[in-house]
Amino acid sequence: MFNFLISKQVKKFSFAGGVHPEENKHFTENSPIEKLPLPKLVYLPLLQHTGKQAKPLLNIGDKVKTGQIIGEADGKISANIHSSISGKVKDLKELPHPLIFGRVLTYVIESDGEDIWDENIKREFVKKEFDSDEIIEKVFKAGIVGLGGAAFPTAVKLSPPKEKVIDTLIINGCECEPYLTNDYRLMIEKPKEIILGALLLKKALEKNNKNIRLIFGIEDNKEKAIGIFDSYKKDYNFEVYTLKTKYPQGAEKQLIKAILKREVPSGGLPFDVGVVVQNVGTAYACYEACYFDKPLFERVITVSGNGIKEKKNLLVRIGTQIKDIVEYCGGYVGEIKKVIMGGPIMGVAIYSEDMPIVKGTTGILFFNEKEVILEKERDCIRCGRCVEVCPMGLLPTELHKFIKRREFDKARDYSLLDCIECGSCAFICPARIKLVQSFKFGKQEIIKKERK
Amino acid sequence: MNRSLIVSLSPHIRSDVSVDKIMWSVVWALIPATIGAGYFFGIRAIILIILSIITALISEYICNLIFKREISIFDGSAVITGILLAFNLPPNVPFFIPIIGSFFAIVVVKQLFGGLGYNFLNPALAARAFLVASFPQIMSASYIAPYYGTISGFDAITQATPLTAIRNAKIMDTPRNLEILLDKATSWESLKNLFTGNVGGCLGETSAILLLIGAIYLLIKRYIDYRIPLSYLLTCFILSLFILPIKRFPNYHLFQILSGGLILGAFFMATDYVTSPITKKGRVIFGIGCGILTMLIRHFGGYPEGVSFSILLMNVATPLIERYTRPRVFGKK
Amino acid sequence: MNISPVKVFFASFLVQNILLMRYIGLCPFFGVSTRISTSFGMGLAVIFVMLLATLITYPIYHFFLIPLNLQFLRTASFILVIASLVQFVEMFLKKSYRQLYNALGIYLPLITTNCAILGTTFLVIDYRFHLLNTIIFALGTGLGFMLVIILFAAIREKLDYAPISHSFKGYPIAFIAASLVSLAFLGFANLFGASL
Amino acid sequence: MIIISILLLGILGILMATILTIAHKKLAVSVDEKVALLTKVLPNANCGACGYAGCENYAEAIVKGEVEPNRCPVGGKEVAERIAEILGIKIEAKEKMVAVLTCQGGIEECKERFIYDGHLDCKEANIIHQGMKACPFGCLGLGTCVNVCPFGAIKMDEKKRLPIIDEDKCTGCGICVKECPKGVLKLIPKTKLVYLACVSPDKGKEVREVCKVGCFACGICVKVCPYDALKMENNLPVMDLEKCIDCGICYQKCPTKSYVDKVKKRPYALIDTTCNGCGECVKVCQFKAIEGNPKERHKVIIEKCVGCGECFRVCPIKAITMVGALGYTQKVI
Amino acid sequence: MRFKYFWNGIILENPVLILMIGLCPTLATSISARDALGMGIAASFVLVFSNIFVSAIRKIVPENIRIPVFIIIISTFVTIVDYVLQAYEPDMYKVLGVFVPLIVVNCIILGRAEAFAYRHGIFDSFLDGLGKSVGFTLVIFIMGMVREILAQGTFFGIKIMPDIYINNSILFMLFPPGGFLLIGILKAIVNKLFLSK
Repeated sequence: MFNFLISKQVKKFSFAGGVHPEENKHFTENSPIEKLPLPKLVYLPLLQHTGKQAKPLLNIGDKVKTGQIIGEADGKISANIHSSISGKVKDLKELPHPLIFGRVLTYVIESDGEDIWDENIKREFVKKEFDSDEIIEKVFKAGIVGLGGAAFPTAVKLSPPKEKVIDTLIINGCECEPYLTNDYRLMIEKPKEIILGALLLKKALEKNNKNIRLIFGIEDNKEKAIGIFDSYKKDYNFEVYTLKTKYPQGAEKQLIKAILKREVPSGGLPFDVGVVVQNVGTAYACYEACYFDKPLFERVITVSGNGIKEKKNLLVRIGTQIKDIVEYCGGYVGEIKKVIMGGPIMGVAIYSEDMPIVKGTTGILFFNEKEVILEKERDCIRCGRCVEVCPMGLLPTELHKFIKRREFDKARDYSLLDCIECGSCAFICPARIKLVQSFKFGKQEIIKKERK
Repeated sequence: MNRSLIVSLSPHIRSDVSVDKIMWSVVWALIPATIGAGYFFGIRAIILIILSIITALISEYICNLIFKREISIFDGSAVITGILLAFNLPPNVPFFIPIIGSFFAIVVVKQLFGGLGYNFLNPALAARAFLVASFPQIMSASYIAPYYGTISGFDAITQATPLTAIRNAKIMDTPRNLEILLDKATSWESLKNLFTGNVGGCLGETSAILLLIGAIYLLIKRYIDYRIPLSYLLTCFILSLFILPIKRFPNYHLFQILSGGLILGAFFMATDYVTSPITKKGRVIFGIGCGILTMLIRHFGGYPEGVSFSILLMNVATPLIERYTRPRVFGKK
Repeated sequence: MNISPVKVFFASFLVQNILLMRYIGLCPFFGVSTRISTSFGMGLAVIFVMLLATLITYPIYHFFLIPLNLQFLRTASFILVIASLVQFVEMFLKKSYRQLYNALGIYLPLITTNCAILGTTFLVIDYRFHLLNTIIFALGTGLGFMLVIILFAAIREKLDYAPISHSFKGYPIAFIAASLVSLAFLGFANLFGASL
Repeated sequence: MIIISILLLGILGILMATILTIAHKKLAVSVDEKVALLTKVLPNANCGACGYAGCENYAEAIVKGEVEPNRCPVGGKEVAERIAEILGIKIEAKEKMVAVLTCQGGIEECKERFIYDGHLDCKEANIIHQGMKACPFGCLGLGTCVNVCPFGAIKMDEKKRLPIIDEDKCTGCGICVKECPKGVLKLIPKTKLVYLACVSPDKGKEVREVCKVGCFACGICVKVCPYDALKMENNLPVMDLEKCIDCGICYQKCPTKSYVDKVKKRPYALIDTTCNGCGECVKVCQFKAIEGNPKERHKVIIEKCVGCGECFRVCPIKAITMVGALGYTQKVI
Repeated sequence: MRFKYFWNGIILENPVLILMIGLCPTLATSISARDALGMGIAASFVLVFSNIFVSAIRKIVPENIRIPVFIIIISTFVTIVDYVLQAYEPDMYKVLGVFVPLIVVNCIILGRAEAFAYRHGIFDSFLDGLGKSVGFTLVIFIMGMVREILAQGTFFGIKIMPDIYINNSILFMLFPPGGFLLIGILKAIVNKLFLSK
């Protein structure tokens, strides 16, 4: 009862719009991170990040060790790809990619069951100071990308253009998507490591800027995590902001608005308002990359949903096929209808259990008939709910109307390109209109037209 | 492993509020007032309401067939139109009135324009305007007193609804008479009658309390936006302060708000999703416009109440309002 | 006829709106009201020409035709004068005020033979207005035209996206929409007791 | 009176004429000649029915190419034709093209990978995992082409979920070709009768896994083509239109029937009595449809003959006729 | 063959329902069958005669002043009609009011003069004018008839509906919205019948 009073006193930060779906985090909130047994076969697509596909380095038949580089970053915005098991390269061919809707050149690596790590990876923690360039170099080599889902190469994010003055680094611990608890578990189990990683990120940014504020933004439904981080904040000199539990609190632009009240200009990046946002998972990966020289070949994911027997938080090797996870988690419950990679709002529905976990996978959700109800799209009744919840201040129903009629110019005028595809509008729509599909399509068409 | 999974674009979870749920909730919210209509005006009121609903459903069904659309009689929207139309009829109208009205509302105002979501006027109100234009005698002279009160709610002699009584006095009687009437009309006794519904008027508009019960349910469920009713009622409230000196008739604004279907209009008809703006700013402007027009028509126009026409006029202006009240896009000046 | 200018204004502006209640000027109304931007330009042009036309026909009628007892030449002389006037204004604008011409002038030819203009000049004569009321009437009528055409254009832009059955698409639904708009405008009946 | 009226109108007329003439000279603004010409042709009623502010605006719009010249309802067809004449719009005598579907993977032949839950539009479905068809290159069958065809020439075969193109209605405008996200619609000359209906560049094994009628690049057609019109490129046979004579052998020999032969009924060969049994025809016939002893009159086994016309072509003494061929014999020669 | 100019005007090129011109009088004066017929005839008279006249003088009228000339011709006939009506049918004149002089700017008449009569012979122009007139009169008459029957229960002032209907007639049709609604429905019917492909 008094808890209630105390929590009222804490100032909660938020943004305009957004939705609050049922959280369903209780499934996995309290299950500690488990290690998934080594998979026998991994699929490693050469494109697991935003940007250009990496260049393949190995031939079919070559032997690899865990953590060995197999794909080299190609161009400015790209990331290295490392093998996640030791064994033999079985194949290199184009295979369907779970997140990028298309086929991507993929290494198929067969495990030798021994998991021999690359000799460069250190096994013991040694306290050490790094300078900015060193950190960026290590992060780049480790192939680290944003682990919140967007998978933008972190090294690029850490080297903002010189003319941009960066004064704040926000570590995103919102995890606003329902079901997902991987970041939460990581924050509880490895808070110190995350903080060390965040300090490294801050240090990297201090190459051109001074006195960067380090802020942890955590939603108020993760009280335990807030408590842990609050207890460290004096020692390591950072701030913790408690945010209102609301989707899409974790979206970069909304997070910046909520914490700093700054608006990223339309078409701009967080750089433009002096901010860099990194996910807690990324901070942890940076910690490992710098102190252990360990490349990014495993990550924590949440396995949840009514369709799976044992709901868990798992540390899995990148490239593990979904069927291995299903097997480990005790198989399906009921008739499985949908498998979603990522959160239930922004995640991608995939159609095959052969698909691999990639760097950007935050979770795997298995939905059975309880959660998936096929409803027919109805005509818009102009209730205006989508307008209310749109965190970007758009008019989704109007945009949908224009795209349906293929009037992309009008949709552009109505700022379609500002849409972040968060799906709040489609979530709330009582007519069940598939707004995100329209917007994704419309944006693609507009961009295509502009390229011409 | 040969199962077929469903694939769709995000989001993969949806809120549990659907069109049908909203529509039927509005129907439930109108139930107290429906019962009130039966209580005050007898079984005939219920028959009128049922006739109206049935005609609306049949018209909707026929239009679905003719225009080859999906059968939409179960989504509740036709039922709402039926109830609201009946609510806007005087209790003593002949039975053919709700039938013609419902038919016009569904066929001409709604289905010809493409069905639910595409009509630009509120069907029930447009049908009422159509009936007023077609059958002026019937529509103005079919008011009866409720079982437990008088037709004007404040005076046994006056045989007209409160607003009509005031209006008639304004046009014909001496200023002296008008003052007496206004005194009576703004008395607490009269206001109490207006609040409970013990007064003559259209079927569903008389009882403010019963309507408010439904409205509060909808507001709590967030099925209607508070902006339109609030700005509408506030505008009426403020304007009626200026129209008559407050000192003489301190409750005149309350009288204005409680009488003539303003509550029904503000909470149930002005808030009709399809015909009101979708933007927040637009909704405020819409409400203010309704308020101004209502007071204009009541005090200077040709009709005693004016709620229905003012909402219709603002419906007409809705596309324009919407166009010029686009919200500010995040990150844009 | 001696009516207060306020009444004249409201009568011409809303109560007896030229498009919805009097049915004058419908061809351009239905033709142009497909887009808000053109409707706006058209509305401005109508207001402008309407004022000009009534101002110029008023003296012609009162100082030439009546004294000479030539009222029957009303139709011929009015249309002649208005047509020439509009053409002159158009040329003038085209040459001297290109900006204004682009915004307004392109609607001028459309107005020359618009019955709204000629109708208004006839109406002010039929109502025997004095000069002030004539101006008020012309202004009110023009504003009424503009208001309705813009409102209607917004509605039609919306109707464009509706799944209207094939045989009702286009003009029929526009007529029915006009019918409903004019039904709503019945609400203005007798506003301020204005009725001519 | 008459004199006065004549005088007045005359004076008015003269006055106006002078003003306008002077104004015309002084305020002359050069106008595009074509616009002036078109304006002359148009009715100049300035009625606005075309959607433009006046005839001149409409003329300008036509010259700019914004609209078609057939929008003037007053002038009608005559005016439209004359405008076309002035603008010199001519329909050039091009080879008539027609759109064909180069994918035969209906719902039976090419299974779906998953249950697609989204907008029924190929382009929008294509953005999710490249559509639900097992073959990433195959026709999605959601009917975008049907919707975009301005001539109503495309229909959806609901059973197979493949579009059917009505060649009589198809004008070869190419809109469907442009809109198809999979590129399975192609324009070919209307006279072309045989074409490959598969676009998958995948290797044989992959194609065979997903589609029963997909070309898996076996190369048989390339081998059997007597005219050297086929070449294997990128796992697909490419046809040289100059060389191909639509004999249909590729279609007959294709193991997956990935080809389409538009000839409904092929002719068959008939050997007349002048045959000297040289055996040339037996050598070329790929279907073992001719038999006979040397130096004797040969015979055609009609059941086996596919009417490719090879024998007819090689017969040194022209002893073979193609029966039932309309316009076919000429072509072969 | 030349009679196609006549027949065209009635349905295929009906001025009101297909060409969508001359809407104002069609809507405004069709409140009863009688008034509608009167308006139809008045406009027809102007149309036919102005067509003939324009056609007759087409060779001597220079291109650049043709429009004013047409207007003068039309306004002459309009004035004639105006005065005839005023003299012989004062009641009707009152109802038709400003719409009689407004015939002068009726798009049908100027449009036909420009688009047809100026380019065709006298007889053809006459046929064309007649055809369009009949088409116009037909539509306005139908409108007037339906509106009178629905709104007043009468036809040419004669009661044709039972009293019970007349007492509760749909007055709506008499008002402007009724006119718009009716012509919308008529146009839809015409679309369905003649324009559907």
